Amino acid sequence: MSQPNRLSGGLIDRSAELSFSFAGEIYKGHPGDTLASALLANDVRLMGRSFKYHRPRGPLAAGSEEPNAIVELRSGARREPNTRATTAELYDGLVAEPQNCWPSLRLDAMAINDKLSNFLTAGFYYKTFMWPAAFWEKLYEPIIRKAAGLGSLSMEEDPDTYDKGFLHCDLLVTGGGAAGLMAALTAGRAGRSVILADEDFTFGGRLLAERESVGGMAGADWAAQAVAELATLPSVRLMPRTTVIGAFDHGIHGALERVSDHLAVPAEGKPRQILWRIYAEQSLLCAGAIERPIAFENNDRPGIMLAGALRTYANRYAATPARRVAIFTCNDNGHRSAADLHAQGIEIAAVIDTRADAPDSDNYPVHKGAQVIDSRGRLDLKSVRVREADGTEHMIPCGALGVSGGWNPNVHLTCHQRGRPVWDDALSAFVPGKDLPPGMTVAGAARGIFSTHGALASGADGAAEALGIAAADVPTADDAPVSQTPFWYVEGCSRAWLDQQNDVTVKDVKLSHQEGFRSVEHLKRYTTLGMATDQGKTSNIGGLAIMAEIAGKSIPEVGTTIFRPPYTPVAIGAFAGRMRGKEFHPTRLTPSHYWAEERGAVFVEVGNWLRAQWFPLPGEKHWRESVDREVRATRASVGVCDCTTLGKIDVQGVDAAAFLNKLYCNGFAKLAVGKVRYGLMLREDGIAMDDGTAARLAEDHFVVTTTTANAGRVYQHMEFVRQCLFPDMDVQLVSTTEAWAQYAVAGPNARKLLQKVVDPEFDLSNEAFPFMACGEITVCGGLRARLFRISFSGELAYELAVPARYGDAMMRRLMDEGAEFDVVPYGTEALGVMRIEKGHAAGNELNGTTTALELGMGRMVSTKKDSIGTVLSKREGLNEEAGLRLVGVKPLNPADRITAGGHLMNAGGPVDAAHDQGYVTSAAYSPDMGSMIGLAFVKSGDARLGEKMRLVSPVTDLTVDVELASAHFIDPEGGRQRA
Amino acid sequence: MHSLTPITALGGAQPRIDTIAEMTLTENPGLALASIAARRGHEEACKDHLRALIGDVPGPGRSQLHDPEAAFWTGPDNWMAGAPFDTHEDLAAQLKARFGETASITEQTDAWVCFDLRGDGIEAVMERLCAIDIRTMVTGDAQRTVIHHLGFFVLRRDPADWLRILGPRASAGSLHHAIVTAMKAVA
Amino acid sequence: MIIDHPLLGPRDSSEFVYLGDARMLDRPDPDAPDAARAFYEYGYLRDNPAGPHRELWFHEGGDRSWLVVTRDTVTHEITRVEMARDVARAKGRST
Amino acid sequence: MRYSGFRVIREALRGHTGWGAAWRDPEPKDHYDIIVIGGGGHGLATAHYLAKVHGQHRVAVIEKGWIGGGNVGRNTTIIRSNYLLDGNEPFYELSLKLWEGLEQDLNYNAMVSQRGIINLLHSDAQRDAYIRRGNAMMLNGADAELLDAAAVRKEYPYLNFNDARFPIKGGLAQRRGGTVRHDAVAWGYARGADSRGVDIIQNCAVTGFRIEEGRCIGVETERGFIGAKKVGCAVAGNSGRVMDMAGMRLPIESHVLQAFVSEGLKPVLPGVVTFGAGHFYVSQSDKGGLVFGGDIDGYNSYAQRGNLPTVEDVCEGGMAIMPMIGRARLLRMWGGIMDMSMDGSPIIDRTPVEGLYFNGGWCYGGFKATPASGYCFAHLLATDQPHPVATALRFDRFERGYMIDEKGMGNQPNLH
Repeated sequence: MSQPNRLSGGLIDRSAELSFSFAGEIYKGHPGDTLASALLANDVRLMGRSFKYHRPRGPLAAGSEEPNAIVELRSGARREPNTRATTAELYDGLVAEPQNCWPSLRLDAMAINDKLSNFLTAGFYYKTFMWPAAFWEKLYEPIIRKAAGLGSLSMEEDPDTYDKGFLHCDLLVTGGGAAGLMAALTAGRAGRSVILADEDFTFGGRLLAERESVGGMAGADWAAQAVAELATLPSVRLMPRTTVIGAFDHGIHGALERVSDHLAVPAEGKPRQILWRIYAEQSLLCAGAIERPIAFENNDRPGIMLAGALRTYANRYAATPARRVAIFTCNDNGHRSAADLHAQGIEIAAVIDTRADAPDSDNYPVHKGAQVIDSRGRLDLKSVRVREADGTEHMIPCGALGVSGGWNPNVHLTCHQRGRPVWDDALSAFVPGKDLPPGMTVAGAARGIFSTHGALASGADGAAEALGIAAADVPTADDAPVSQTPFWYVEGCSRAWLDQQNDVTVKDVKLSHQEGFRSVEHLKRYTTLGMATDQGKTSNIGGLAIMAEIAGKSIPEVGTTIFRPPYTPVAIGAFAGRMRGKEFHPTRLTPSHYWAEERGAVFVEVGNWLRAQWFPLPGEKHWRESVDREVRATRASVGVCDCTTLGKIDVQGVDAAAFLNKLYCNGFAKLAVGKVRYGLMLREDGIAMDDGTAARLAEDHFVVTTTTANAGRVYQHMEFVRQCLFPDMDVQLVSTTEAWAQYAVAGPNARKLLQKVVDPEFDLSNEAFPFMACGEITVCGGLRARLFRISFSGELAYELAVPARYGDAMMRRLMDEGAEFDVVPYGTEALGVMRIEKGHAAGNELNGTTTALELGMGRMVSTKKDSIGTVLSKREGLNEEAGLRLVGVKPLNPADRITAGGHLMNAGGPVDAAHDQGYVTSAAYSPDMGSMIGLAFVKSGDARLGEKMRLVSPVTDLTVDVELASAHFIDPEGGRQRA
Repeated sequence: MHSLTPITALGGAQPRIDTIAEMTLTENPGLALASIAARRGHEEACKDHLRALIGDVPGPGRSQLHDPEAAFWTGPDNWMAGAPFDTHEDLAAQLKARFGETASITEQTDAWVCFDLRGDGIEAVMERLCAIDIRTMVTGDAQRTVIHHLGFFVLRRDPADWLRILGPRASAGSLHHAIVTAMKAVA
Repeated sequence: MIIDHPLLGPRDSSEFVYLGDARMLDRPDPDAPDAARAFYEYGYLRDNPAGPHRELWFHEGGDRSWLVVTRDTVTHEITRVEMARDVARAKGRST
Repeated sequence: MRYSGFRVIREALRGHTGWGAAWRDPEPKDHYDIIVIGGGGHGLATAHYLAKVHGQHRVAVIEKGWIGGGNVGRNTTIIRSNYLLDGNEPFYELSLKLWEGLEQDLNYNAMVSQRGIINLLHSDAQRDAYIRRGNAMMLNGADAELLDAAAVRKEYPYLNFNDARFPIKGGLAQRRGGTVRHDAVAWGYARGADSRGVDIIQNCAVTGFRIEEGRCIGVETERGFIGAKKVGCAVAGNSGRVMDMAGMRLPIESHVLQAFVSEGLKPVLPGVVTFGAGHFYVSQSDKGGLVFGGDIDGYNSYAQRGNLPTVEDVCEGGMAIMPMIGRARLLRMWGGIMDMSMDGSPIIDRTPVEGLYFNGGWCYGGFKATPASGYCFAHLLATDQPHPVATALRFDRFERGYMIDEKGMGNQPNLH
C-alpha cells in the first residue's frame, strides 16, 4: 500500500492520484490533501527542524497556526521558503524540500545546538560575544547569521505576478465555518451584498473536521449545501483560499486570495495571488478557535500534535500520523478525538486526562488524573511517559500523541486596531474585548461560543444585527455546553516547549522573569516567544500562563501582547502587485517621444517623464560629443528641445493677476497683455519653492509654467492659496501640462525657422514680437498655437505650443523646415549646459533650502505688496551678510574637472567642515568656454567674484583650484535673447 | 486647413483596439474636451448656459449624456464638456463665445487619452484597477479616482456595459498597459 | 482610511494629499505690527493634539477640493468633513 | 553583575540560578536632582550618561509603561551618520562613535553590527546631491564612499539591474553604518544606569509639571508628586502631549511610521540598502528576518498603527529594486509614533520654563541618534550648556530662520 496511514472516508478525491516529492522522495496523494496530510498518509511525520536547537519536528496543527511543518515549496525561481505544509494544497508535481537543516532533514549537523542548549538560553547572546570588540562583525555574528534564518530565497526575480483589487460590501464575513456560513446565508437571502472569505480551499471550517450532524446530515454535507445555495445568491461573493489579513481603518480590510497556489504554475495572464482591499460597511469575524497545547518535557517530537488536528487529519483528510495513538487532554475535546480516531480504526493506546473525574470509555483506557511527563523517540514519537494519579510512572508506546489544553477564540483580527482581548473565566481564555475595530462584531467560536449550534445561531444573529435584518433559520446541531478547565503545563517540566518554532521553553520564561523581564512585551522580546512565523498562535497563552504563575498574578493581570496584521504572513510581491519593474511608476511620454525614438535619442527619467537626454549621431562615441555638438549647433544656428514637461497651469478670472501677485514674490499686477514675466514663488517659510513664467494672454487669462519636478506640488499649493487663503478671489485653475506640446526653438536662426511654420499674418519681427512677448497664433496653415518669446538658453529663443496630438508632426516639420539652418534637436543635457552657461537656477539650485537672496534675486521680492513667504523671508537667518550667494565657478586650469557636490574652501586655508565656504550645485562642460563651469553657493559669493578658491570633493577624490565668476558665463548683457 | 497630421495618444496613426474575451478596449481620439469653470458671482448664469447647451447641469459624480455636446461634473462649479472632435475641434472657442464672462473655459482636448471599455466583465476589470465601487455606478455616473498613481475619470455610459475612461495623455501607454493587463487577468 | 467627501461621499484616503493642521487657514495679517511673530507661530507651532484634530486634505485624485477633516488622531475616527473654502469664508477670509 | 562568556558558561553549569534582575524595580523617592521623563532609548541613555559621565546619581527615569516599549522597540534598527548639514552631521557622527564603543561601555551585547549602508542613487541630480553629502560627511570626519553602478552590483547582484523603472546608477555608501539589536539598547542603557544608582520607575505616568514662578520643581505622577531640581523630557512621539502639560506648543507633529519584518530567511543581505527613487529601506536581522520600512503614513496620528496604502507603497519600492524578495513573506507590521519636526531635525534645548529641558523632534531618525541624544541631553542637563555638537538643535532656530532642513521640504513635517 503506497499510503500506509491513509484511512477510509474523508473529503479527498480518491479517483485522482497526485504525485509529489518531499526531501527527494516521491509520494502519492489525492486532490483535497494538503502537503501535510499527504505526508502523514505516507507515514512521514518528520517535516522540519526548529529554529534554534534544530529539533526534529512534525506538524502540530492542521491549519495556518502551524509552527513546525514548514518547508521550501516549489523549486527554481518559484521557491517559497517557510511554507506551511498544513495549508499547502497538494497538486500534481508538487516539490517540497525541508529547510534549516544540513546535510539532511534526518541527520542535521546543527542539532548539536540541542546538546548545548543549556548554554543557549533566552538572551544568552546579550551577555557575551563582546570581546574583543572587532570580533563581533568578523567572527561571532557571521556564525550566528549563518546558523539563523529558516528557509532560503531563490535569489531570483519572482516570475509570478500579483494583482490588487478593490471590493465593496455591506458585510464581510471572515471565516466560512458554521457561523460564517449562517451569517452569509442570512445576509445573502436578504439580498444584502456579502463577501464570505475563508483561508481554506473548502468552506466549512470545523464542520469538515468533525463527525457530527447539522440539520440531520453530516456537517460537511450541510456546509456543501449551504455553499451551493450561496453560489446562487446574486449579492453573495464567495472567496475561498482568501485570508483576511488585516482590519484597517474605517472598515477597510486587506484580504489575500491565493488564485494559483494550488497549481504548478499560474495560467497565462493570471496572477498568483490577489491582494484585495475590501471596503466593508460591517464585518463579522467568524474565525473560529485555535486549540492550545499543554507543555511537558519533550513535548515537541514529530507525532505529538493537537488533538483537534489529529481529528482533522482523520476525519477530513483520511490520514493519521500513526496507527497507535494516545491522547493527553484536560477537557472533553481530547475524548472526542479519541472517539473519532477509534471509529476510524485507529488503536487508542490511552487517553491521559488530567482530570480525576474524566469520563470513561468502553473503547480505550482512560487514565484519570494522569499526566504525560515526557516522551521518547529520536526522529518521531515512540512512546510517552505517564505519571498516574497515584504518582506511579510508566511508558506507553504510541506513534502519535494528541494534546488538548482547550481552545482559544481566534481573536487576531479584533486586535488590529490595538484593541485588547479580555479574559473569560468560564472558558479560561481570552475572548474579544469591547474595543473592536469599528463595524466589527464577532460570532461563533471566535467569540467563545464553542457548540456547533451556538456557532450557527450566533453567525445568523451576528449578520442580522449588523445589517438590521432577520436571522435565517438555524439548523439543528449539537448544543452541549462546553467548559474548559485550564491546564497549561506539567509541574516541574523544564525543556517543555511553548514556542516550538523559536525553541522557547518553560525554562526560558522562568529565566526571563528571574532577570527582570516581567512585562509580556519584555518576555516576548527577551525570549522571542511568539515571534516566529506563526506569531505565537498556539504558544503565547502558555507563556502568559507560566509568567502569571511565577509572578503570582492572574493571566489577565499579566496582560497579553496584541496581534498585529497580517493574520498570516503575506508575500511581499502581493503587496506590490503590478507596480514593479518598468511599471513601478507610470511613465509619461512627451509628444515628440516616438519621433525622438526614431532619431535614436537616449532617454532619461525626469520624475515620471522620459525625456530625450541627447541625440547621438552615427560615429559619436561619447555622450559629450553629442551634447557639445548640440550646444554648439544651437548657439551657432538653431536647436529645438521638447519642453512639454514643464508644468502648465491655466489661470483665469477677474482676479487672476491679483492672485499671481499673492503667489509670486515679484509683481504681476502690471504685466501687460501679450507679455511674459519670470516669477519666483516662495513657500510661506520664505524659501524659494519654484520658478517659472507667467504669460498674460488676456486681461483675465494667464498661463503659468512650473518646473517639471514641482508641477504637482505647485498646483496643489495654488489651489490651497485659492481655496483656503483667498476664497473670494475670482480665479480658476486648470492644469494643461499635457494638452500642449511645447518646443523651445533657440538660436540665432530661431526666428527664421519659426517664420517658416508660423502663419504669415503673425509678425515675428523683434519690434512686433519682442523678448518676453507672447501670443495666440496659428501655424502650418491654421492650427491654433501659442508662442512665447522666452529663453532658457540665453539665445534668441521661443517656446511654441501646439495641441499635443500635433506635437509629433510639429517636431518633424521643424526639423524639415530647419534643415536649411542645420537645425538640431537637443536634449536635457545640452539644455542643462546652456542654462548653466547663462546662470539660470534649476532644480539643483532650487533645492528647497535656498532663498531669493541666495539665488541672486533678493531684489525681486517685492516690498510693496504681500505675497506668500515675504514675512518669513525676512528672518535674520535668511538674511545674513555672510550668507550663501549664487555665483559661477570655473577651474583655473581649463583642463581640470569640477564636480557638482564639491565643497569650496579658501585657497590655502584648512579643509574641513568648519571652514566650508559653500558648495557647487551644478557643473558641466561648456564648449563655449572651453572648460568645465559650474554654479555654486558661496558665502558672500557675490562679493568675492574673481577670488581663487579650492574645490574639494574627497568622496570623488578631487581637489581643484577654481575661481569665482559671474554666473552669467555667456552673453551677460543678454543681447542675444533680445536680438 | 492646416497641414499637420495628428497621432493618437498611444502614438499610432490609427486608434488602438484590444479585444480580450468578451471585452473590447478602444482608444478614442474622436473627442474634443474643454473645462468650464464658473466665475465668481456668475455661477447661476454659467449653469444656465450649460443647461441651455446640454439640457441639464450635472451635479457631483454625474454627467449629462447629450449630443453633440455633453458634460460631466469635475469639481465645485467645474465641468468638463465634450463633443465630437470632427465637428468641435474648436470646442473651447465655441464655449467661450457662448459662456462669455460667466465662465473660464480651457481647452482640454489633448490633455487626455480616452478609452472606451465595453463588454461583459468590465466591472471585474475595474475592480482590479481602482477603489471606485464600479458595480453601484449607473449610467451617467462620472467619477475621478486613481489607477496605479494615475488620476483618471471613469464615466458609465449607455448601455451600462460601456465605460469611458479619460486618463492623462502623456501616460496613455501606462494606463493602457494597466487596463489590458487587468482584462487578461479577469478574462 | 475613508473620507466622506461632502459632495462625493466616501472616498479612499489614498486619493488625497495631507497637509496638516487646519489652522493653516488662519494666515496672519502681514501688515500687523507683530506679523513676524504671528507668521512664525502660524508656520511652525502646532497643537498636535491626541484626540480630535481639524486638518487639511486635498482631493488630488478627485475633485481638487481642499477639505477640513475632523479626525481623532488616536482612533482615526472621522467625525466631520467640510469644504475648506466654506470654512475659510466662514472665518471671514477676505480677498 | 558583570556579563561575560565565562559567566554564561558558569551559570549554565549551575542551572542559571545566579542571574539577577537586569535592573531594579525601585519605589520612587520624594526628590531627585534630575528626573528624566521617558524610559525609552533616549531617556535611558540620558540617565546612563548623567551617571557615568557627569557623576549624577540622584537621577530617576520615569516611564508610563514598561521601558523600551516605544520607538526604541519598534524601529528598523539602522545606525548611520550620513547627514548633509553641519547642524546635524557632527552630532550623528558622535552617535556613531558612541555606538562603536557601546557594548564595552555597557557590558551588554547590543549587537552593534557595522555591515554598511548604501543609499542607492538613480539620477544625475541625485548623484550631485550625494556627492555633496558624501563630502560633507568626510569633511566632518565621517566615512563615505561613492559607488558606481558596477560597484553596487558587485555587492548586491540581485538588485534590479535589468528592467528598473528608475535604473540604479550608483550609491553612497557608509561602511561604518549598520544595525543594532534595538531592544538590547534600551535594556543595556537601563542596566548601565541602574548599576550607577539611577532609579528606573516603570508604570508611572507623568500627569503634570509642578511649575512655580516660572520654574519647574518636579512632576506630578500616577504615584504622586516627585520633586526635582531639573526635569528633562525625552518622550519623542508624545512630546506634544507631554509638553502641553507645561503649556508649550511645539514645532512638532506626531505621525505614524510603519515598519515591517519578513519571516526568517537564510542570509541574503549583508548590509542596509535604501532605495533612492521610492520609499524602501531594508536590512536583515541576525535572526534572518528582512527588516524594512519606508515613508510615514503622512497624517497626524498617535495610534501606533498604520494603513494599507503605505504598506503597499513600501513593498512596491522593495519589489522595484529587489524583485527576488517577491516570495518572501511579510510577517508582521507595526507602527511607531514619530515626533515630526518642522525642519526634519531634532531639538535638544532648554525651554522657557526654568529647570525644564526638552529632547525630541527626532522624526524617524531617533534610533540611530540614541547614544548622542542621551550624551548631549545629559550634558545639557548637567551643565546647562549645549554640547558642542548639538548647538544648532535649538528651539529658536525656526523663529530666527536657522532651520536644519536636510531634505529641503520646509515647514511641512510629513514631507521630511
